[in-house]
Amino acid sequence: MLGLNKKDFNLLMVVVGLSLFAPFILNIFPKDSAMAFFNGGYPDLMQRFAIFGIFAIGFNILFGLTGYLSFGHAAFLGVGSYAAVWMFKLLGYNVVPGLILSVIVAGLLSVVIGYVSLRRSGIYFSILTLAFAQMMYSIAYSDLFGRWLGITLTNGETGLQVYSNDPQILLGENSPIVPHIFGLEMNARLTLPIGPWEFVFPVGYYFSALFLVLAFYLSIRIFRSPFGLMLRAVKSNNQRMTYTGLNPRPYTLAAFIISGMYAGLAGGLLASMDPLAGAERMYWTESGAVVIMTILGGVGTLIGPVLGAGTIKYMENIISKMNEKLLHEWFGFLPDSLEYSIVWVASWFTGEGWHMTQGVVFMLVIIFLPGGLVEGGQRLAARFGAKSNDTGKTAQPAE
Amino acid sequence: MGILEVKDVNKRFGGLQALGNVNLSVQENTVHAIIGPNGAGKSTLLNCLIGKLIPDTGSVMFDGQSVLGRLPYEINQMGISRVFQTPEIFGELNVMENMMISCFAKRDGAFRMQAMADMYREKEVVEKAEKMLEDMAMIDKRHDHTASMSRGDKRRLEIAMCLSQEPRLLLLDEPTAGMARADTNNTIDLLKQIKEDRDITIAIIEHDMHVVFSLAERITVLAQGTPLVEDTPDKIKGHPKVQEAYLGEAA
Amino acid sequence: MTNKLTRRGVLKSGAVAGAGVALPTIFTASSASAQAYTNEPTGSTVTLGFNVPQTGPYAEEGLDELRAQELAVEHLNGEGDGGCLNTFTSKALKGNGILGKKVQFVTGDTQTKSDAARASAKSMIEKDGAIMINGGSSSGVAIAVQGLCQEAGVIFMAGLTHSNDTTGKDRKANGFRHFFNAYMSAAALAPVLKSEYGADRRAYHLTADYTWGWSQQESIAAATEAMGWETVNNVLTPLAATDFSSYITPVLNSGADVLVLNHYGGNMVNSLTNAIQFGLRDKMVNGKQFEIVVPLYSELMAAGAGKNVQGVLGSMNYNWQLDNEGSRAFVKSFGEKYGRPPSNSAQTCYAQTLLYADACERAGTFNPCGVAEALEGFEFDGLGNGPTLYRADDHQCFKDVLVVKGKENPTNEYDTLEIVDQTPVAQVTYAPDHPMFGGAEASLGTCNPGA
Amino acid sequence: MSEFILQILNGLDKGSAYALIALGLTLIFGTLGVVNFAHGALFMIGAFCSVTLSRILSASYETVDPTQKDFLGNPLKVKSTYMESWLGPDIGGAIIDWSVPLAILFSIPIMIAVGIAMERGLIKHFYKRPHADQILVTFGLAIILQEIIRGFYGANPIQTPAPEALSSVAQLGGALGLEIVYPAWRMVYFFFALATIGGVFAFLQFTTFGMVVRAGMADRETVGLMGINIDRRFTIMFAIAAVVAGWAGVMYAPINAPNYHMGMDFLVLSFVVVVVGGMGSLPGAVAAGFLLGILESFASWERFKVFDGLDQIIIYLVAIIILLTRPRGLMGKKGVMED
Repeated sequence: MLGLNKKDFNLLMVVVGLSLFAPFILNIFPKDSAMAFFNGGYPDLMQRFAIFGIFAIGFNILFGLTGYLSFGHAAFLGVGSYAAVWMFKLLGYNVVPGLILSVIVAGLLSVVIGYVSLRRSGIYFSILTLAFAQMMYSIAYSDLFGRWLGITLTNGETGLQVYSNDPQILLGENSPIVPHIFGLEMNARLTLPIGPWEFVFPVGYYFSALFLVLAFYLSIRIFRSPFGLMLRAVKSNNQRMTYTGLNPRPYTLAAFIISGMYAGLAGGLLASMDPLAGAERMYWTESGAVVIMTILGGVGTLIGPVLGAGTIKYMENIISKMNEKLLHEWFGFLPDSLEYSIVWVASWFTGEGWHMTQGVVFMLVIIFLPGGLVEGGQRLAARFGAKSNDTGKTAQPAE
Repeated sequence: MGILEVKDVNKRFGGLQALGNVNLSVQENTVHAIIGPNGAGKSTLLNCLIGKLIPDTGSVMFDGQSVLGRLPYEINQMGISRVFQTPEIFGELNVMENMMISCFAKRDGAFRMQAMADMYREKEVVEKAEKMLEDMAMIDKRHDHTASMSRGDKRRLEIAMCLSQEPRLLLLDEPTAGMARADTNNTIDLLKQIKEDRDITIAIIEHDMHVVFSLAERITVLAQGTPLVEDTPDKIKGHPKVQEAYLGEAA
Repeated sequence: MTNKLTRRGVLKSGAVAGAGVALPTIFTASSASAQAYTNEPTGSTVTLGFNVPQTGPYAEEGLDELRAQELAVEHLNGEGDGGCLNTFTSKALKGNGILGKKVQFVTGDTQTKSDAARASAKSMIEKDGAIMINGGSSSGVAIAVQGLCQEAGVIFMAGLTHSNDTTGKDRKANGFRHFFNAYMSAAALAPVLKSEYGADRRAYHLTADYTWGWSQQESIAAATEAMGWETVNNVLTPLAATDFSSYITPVLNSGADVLVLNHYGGNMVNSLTNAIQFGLRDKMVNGKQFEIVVPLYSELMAAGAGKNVQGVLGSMNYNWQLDNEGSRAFVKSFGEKYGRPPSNSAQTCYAQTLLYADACERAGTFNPCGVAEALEGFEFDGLGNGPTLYRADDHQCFKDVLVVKGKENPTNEYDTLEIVDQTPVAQVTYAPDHPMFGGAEASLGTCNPGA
Repeated sequence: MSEFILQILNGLDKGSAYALIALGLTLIFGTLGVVNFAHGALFMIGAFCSVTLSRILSASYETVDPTQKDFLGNPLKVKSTYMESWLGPDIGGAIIDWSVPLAILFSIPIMIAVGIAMERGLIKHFYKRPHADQILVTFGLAIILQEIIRGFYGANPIQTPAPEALSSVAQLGGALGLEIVYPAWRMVYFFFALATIGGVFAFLQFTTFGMVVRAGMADRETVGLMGINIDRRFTIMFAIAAVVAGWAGVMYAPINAPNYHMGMDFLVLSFVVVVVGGMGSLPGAVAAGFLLGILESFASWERFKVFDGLDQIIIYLVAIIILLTRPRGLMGKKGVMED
C-alpha cells in the first residue's frame, strides 16, 4: 500500500492514528481533576509536537542515516520562519506561499552550508555547521544583513512580526487577519466536552499533523529507497563506498538538503501557527535540542525522532510549569517535615529546575538506552514476550 | 600492451624513497602477483593504482587511459575493483544490502538520486545480487548481519561485491592475511573458480607463497621500492636474486 | 491606512467562520464563541498568568517578580497584611479576590526568549485559562508576548521592559506598561548629569547591539546633546560579549570624558567591571574627572557589579528606599515575607497585578476591553511610585523617575544604591506621537476580547 | 601605537582563557579520545571555587547594632567576619583580600576530585562509544553541573574582586616612551596562563610519566602492549586537565563576575579553538587560543571593523576559512576524529 510493505504501512497507520487521536490521548485526565495538570492537549503544545516531530524526522535523515552530526540545524528552522513571516508581510496571511518559500529558502541555505561543511567529516563537520549556524544567529539577532542593506530584515531580538502597515497585497476585504489556509484560520478550534472531559481539536494542529504524516511517509520511503541504502553505506564505511565506485558527497549533500528543507518546513509551520520569528530559535542550543530529541527517541529509527520530539516538548512545557506552590498542594497531605523535604528535592527538578530534569533524563538515556525510547520499547516488548517489531514499539503513546 | 601499464613511477615520503622507477605491465586475463618483503612498497604501489596516493612522477594507464588525478570512485567506475587486506564491507548492514549497494553502483554510476523507489522492488538489482550470492554460495546467509560473520565469509562477501561490479581488473591486497589454513584454501579455490568463469584480470599482492604459486601466472618481485624481476612462477622460484632478496629470507 | 485598521478591527479572529463545514451539534463550535471573551471565568475562581524568566541570565529578576506577584495574589485574596490595598487611592478592591472570585495563578518560564515566552504564555492561556499575562524581564519578550496577548484577546501587563518600542511603535490595545522607558531615563538623567558633571562633556557610548540598546542609546544621546554634550562615538557590542576589554581600550585615548554604558544585565555587570579595571574612574581627561553613566539600573545588577557601581549614576523605575506611604507599606509587606527588600521589577509586577484587579472591579467585568477602558487614563497613588497616570493614547504609565547612584559606603548587601534625585513627571512626559515612539503611524489598534 | 599594543594585550588576555580551556580539552581528547562537552563546566566550577573560598574566608557572625536601622526599621544586624575578629583586621583582612589567589590552592583538591569522579564515574564507560554519544552524555552532564551551581549560587553574577594591590592599573611601556596602562590583574592572568601552559608542557616533556602519556597519545595500543597501565595515567591526565580548566576559571573570576552559565558561554568558543588548532594537538590548541583571542580583539576595534557586526562573527568566519584551507586545523594530525 502506498508503495510500502506491510510493516511500514502499519507503522504509518500508527502515526496517522496517534496524530488523529492526539487530542484524546493528550487530554486523558478530566478537565477539573487534579491530574489535569499533566494534560498536554492544548493547541500550542500539540502543534509543537507535530512541528518538532517534522524537524526531528528531517534531522534523522541526515544524522540517523549518514551519521553526520550537524550542530547547526536550527539555522534552517530559523530562516524557514523568517521566510514565512515575510510572505505574511508581503502577500497576506494565507500560509501556502509562506510554507513554499520557507522550504525553498531553507533548501538554498542548506545547499551553501552543506556544500562547504561536507568537505569535512567527523567533529570538523559538526564544528563547521555550528560555526555557520552561530553566524546566522548573530546576523539575525542584530539584524546585520538588514543593517548592511539598510532595511529591516529580521527585526533583531524582538523578532519579525506582521504590522498593519505592511503591504500584504493579497489581503482581500474579508481575508482573516491571522494565518489561515484559504480562509480556514489556524487558531480556530472545536471543543468537545464529554462528561468531565474536554477535548480540543485545533485547526492548526491538524494542519501541522497532516505535514507530519506526509513527512513521516516520505521518510519511510527514503529509508527504504536505494538512496537511503547509500546513505546508510556512508555511515557504515565511507572507504568501501568510494572503492565501490560511489561518490559519497552528492549523497550526503542531498541528505543534508532534504533535512534542511524539513527544518525549513518546520520553521514555516511554526510561523504559520504563530506569526512571529525570533532569532533565538537559531541559537546553538536549539540545534542541540533537535539532536537530543532524535537521540532520545532512537536515532536511525523511523518513529524514534517523533517520540523524542514529543517527550522533550512535553517536558519543557509541563515540568517547567510545576512551581513550588503546586508541589506543596500535591504533597500537602503528608506530614509537614516530609512534605517540605519532598518539595525541596522535587523543586530541583521542576519549575526553574526543568533543565536539570532534561539533563538527567538525557544522560540516563545515553548511558542505559543508547537506542533511545525505541530500544526501551523493544526491551519491554521482549520482556513481556511480545513479538519485537516496529509496530510493537510504537504502540505506546507519544509521551 | 597490457591492460595496466605502470611507467617510471616514483613516490617519496619525506626522506624515504617508497617507490623508485617502478615499471609494471599487467596483461589482460592473467593473474599477476606482486610480491616482496615488508616495506618493499607493495601497498604504496597499490594505493597509487587506485587513486589513494598520487605518485610524484610517472604514469599509470588503465586500458589506455591515465588513472592519475582521478578520484577513487572514478577509477573504480573505469573498471578497477579492490579487495582490502582486512575485509572492507558495510559492517552495519546485512549481506543482501551489501550486495545491493555494489549492484546499484554498477547500474547507476557514482550518484543517482532515487529517494522514492523501493530498493527491493528494483528487480534487476535484486536478481543480480541474489545471483551473485548464489554463485558465491552465500545465498542462505543473505539476511545475516555482516558484523557477526567469520573473516572468510567477510572476504567472500567483499569479493562478491567487487565481482558484481564486473570489473576488468581486480586488485587483491593480501586476500588471505590472517586466515586459517582452511579459509585460505577456500579463498584460493574461489579465486581459481572466478578466473575460470569469467574474463578478468587479477593483480594480487601476497605474502603467502602458497597462495602466490597456486594462482599467479606472472610474478613481479619488488624490493626497496623497485621491481627486481618479473617472470613466470617457475622461473621466479629459481631466480638467484629473488632467493637472496626475499625467498631466502623467508627460508 | 485608517481604513485598513478599522476593517481589521471589525474582523474577529478565533471562530471557525471560514470552515464552512456542517458541524455535528455535539460540538460547541468554538471554545471562544461560547464565551463573551477569551477565558471568561465561570467558576468561583479567576486565574492570572505570571510569565517571568525562571531560567537563563535574568532568572533572579524573574524570581523576584514571582515573589511580588504571589504577594499581590495574597493581598487580593485578603491574606497577609493587605500591603498596598491599604494605601491605594482606588478603594474598589475589598480583599475578597476580584469581583468576588478567588484569585489563583499559574506560572510560566520565558527563558528570556521570545519563542519560549510566547509558548509559555500560550500554554497559560490555552490550557490553564489565564485571563491576563503579567511580568517579563526584557523588551524583546515583552513585545513578543504583547503581540500574542493582543491576538489571543487577554490583557498583558508588561514587566521589566524599558525599550521605547513596547509602548511606541509596537504598542497594542491589550497591553499596558507600568515600567518607565529609555526616553524617560534619558530625560530624567540629563538634568542631573548636567548639574553633576557640567554642560561641556564628551561622551563615548557602548551600546548593546539589540533593540533596547539602540533605543536607549538614541534617547540618551539626544537628551545629553540637547544640553550641550558631544557624542564622541557610539560602538555597538554583541549581546553575547562577556569580555569588554577591547571595547574599553579605545575609550582611553578617544578624548572622551564620560562613558555611557547602554548595557543591561550580564552585559552591564561585565562592561562596568571592565571599565573600572581599566582605571577609567580614576582618570582625568580634559581637566575633568572621568565619569561613567549606566542609564538603566536594577538592584540585582548593581549587586552583581559589587563595589564597581560606587558613584556611578543611573535611573530606576522604583527603589525600595523611596519614601512614601505606598512604598513603605509594600516594602514592609514584602520584606517581612521574604526577608529582603523588593527590586524595582518586583514592585512593577506587584503594582500591575493590583492595578489589573482594581480595573476589573471598577469595570465590573473581566472582559479585556472593559478592563482596558478602566485602565486608560487612570490616575492613582499609593502603589509606591507616587502619583501615577496610565496614559490612554499609548498605555504608557507616567510618574516621577528616580535618578540613583551607586552608594559609596553600603551598610548591608541591599544597600547598594542611593536616590540622588526624583525627576518630576512633567520633565519626562512626551507626546504620544513622538518620533522615537513610532511617530504618527504608531497605533494601539482596537481592543481584542478574543471572541 | 599604544592602542595597538593595548589591543594585542586584550587579545592575549582573552587568548589566555581560550588557550587554557582548549589545552585541557585537547589533553582529554588526545589521551582518552573523548570529546568532553562538560569541559566548560569545569572552567565554571573553577570560577566558583574562587567564589566559595572568598565566602568561606569572609564567613561572618551578626551583632545587633541598635543605633542603625535595617530596611524594615528593625535594629540593623551588623556582620563581622570571623577572620578579622580572630586574626585582627590587618592579617584577617589581608587573607580575605587575597582569597582569589588562595583559591588556586583551594581548587586543586576540588578539581582533582571532580575530574576523577567524572572520569571514573562516567567517561570511562564511553571510551568505546561513538563520539556523538560522548558529546551528548557530557553535554547532559554540563547541564546538570550548571544547574547544581545555579541551585546553590543563584543566577546572578557574583563579584569576586582581585586583591586590592592587584586591582589597580599597571603602567607599562615607560621604556618605549608610550603611555600604556593595563589592569594589573589581567597581566597577572596572562602570566599565570603562560606559566600553567609552560608547566603542562614541561611535565609532558621532561617526566617519565609525561613521556608515557605522550607515547600513549601517539599510539595507545603499542603503549598498552608494553605492559604499561596507561588507563590509570590517563585518569590522572584527566584530573590534570580538570585542574588546568579550573585554574583558568579561578583566576578569571575577578576579570568578569562568575555566573552559572559562563561555562556554556566558553564551551562553543573553546571547541572552535581546539578544532582550529587541530584536534589532538597541544601546541595547536594554545596557538589557536591566542590567535583567535587577538583576532577577536582587533575585530572589536572600530579601526579594524571592516563591516558592522564583524566582531560578532569573526571567530566563526575564521574557523570556517581555516578548516576549509587547512583540513585538519593549524597543527592537526591526520586521521584524528575523521570518522
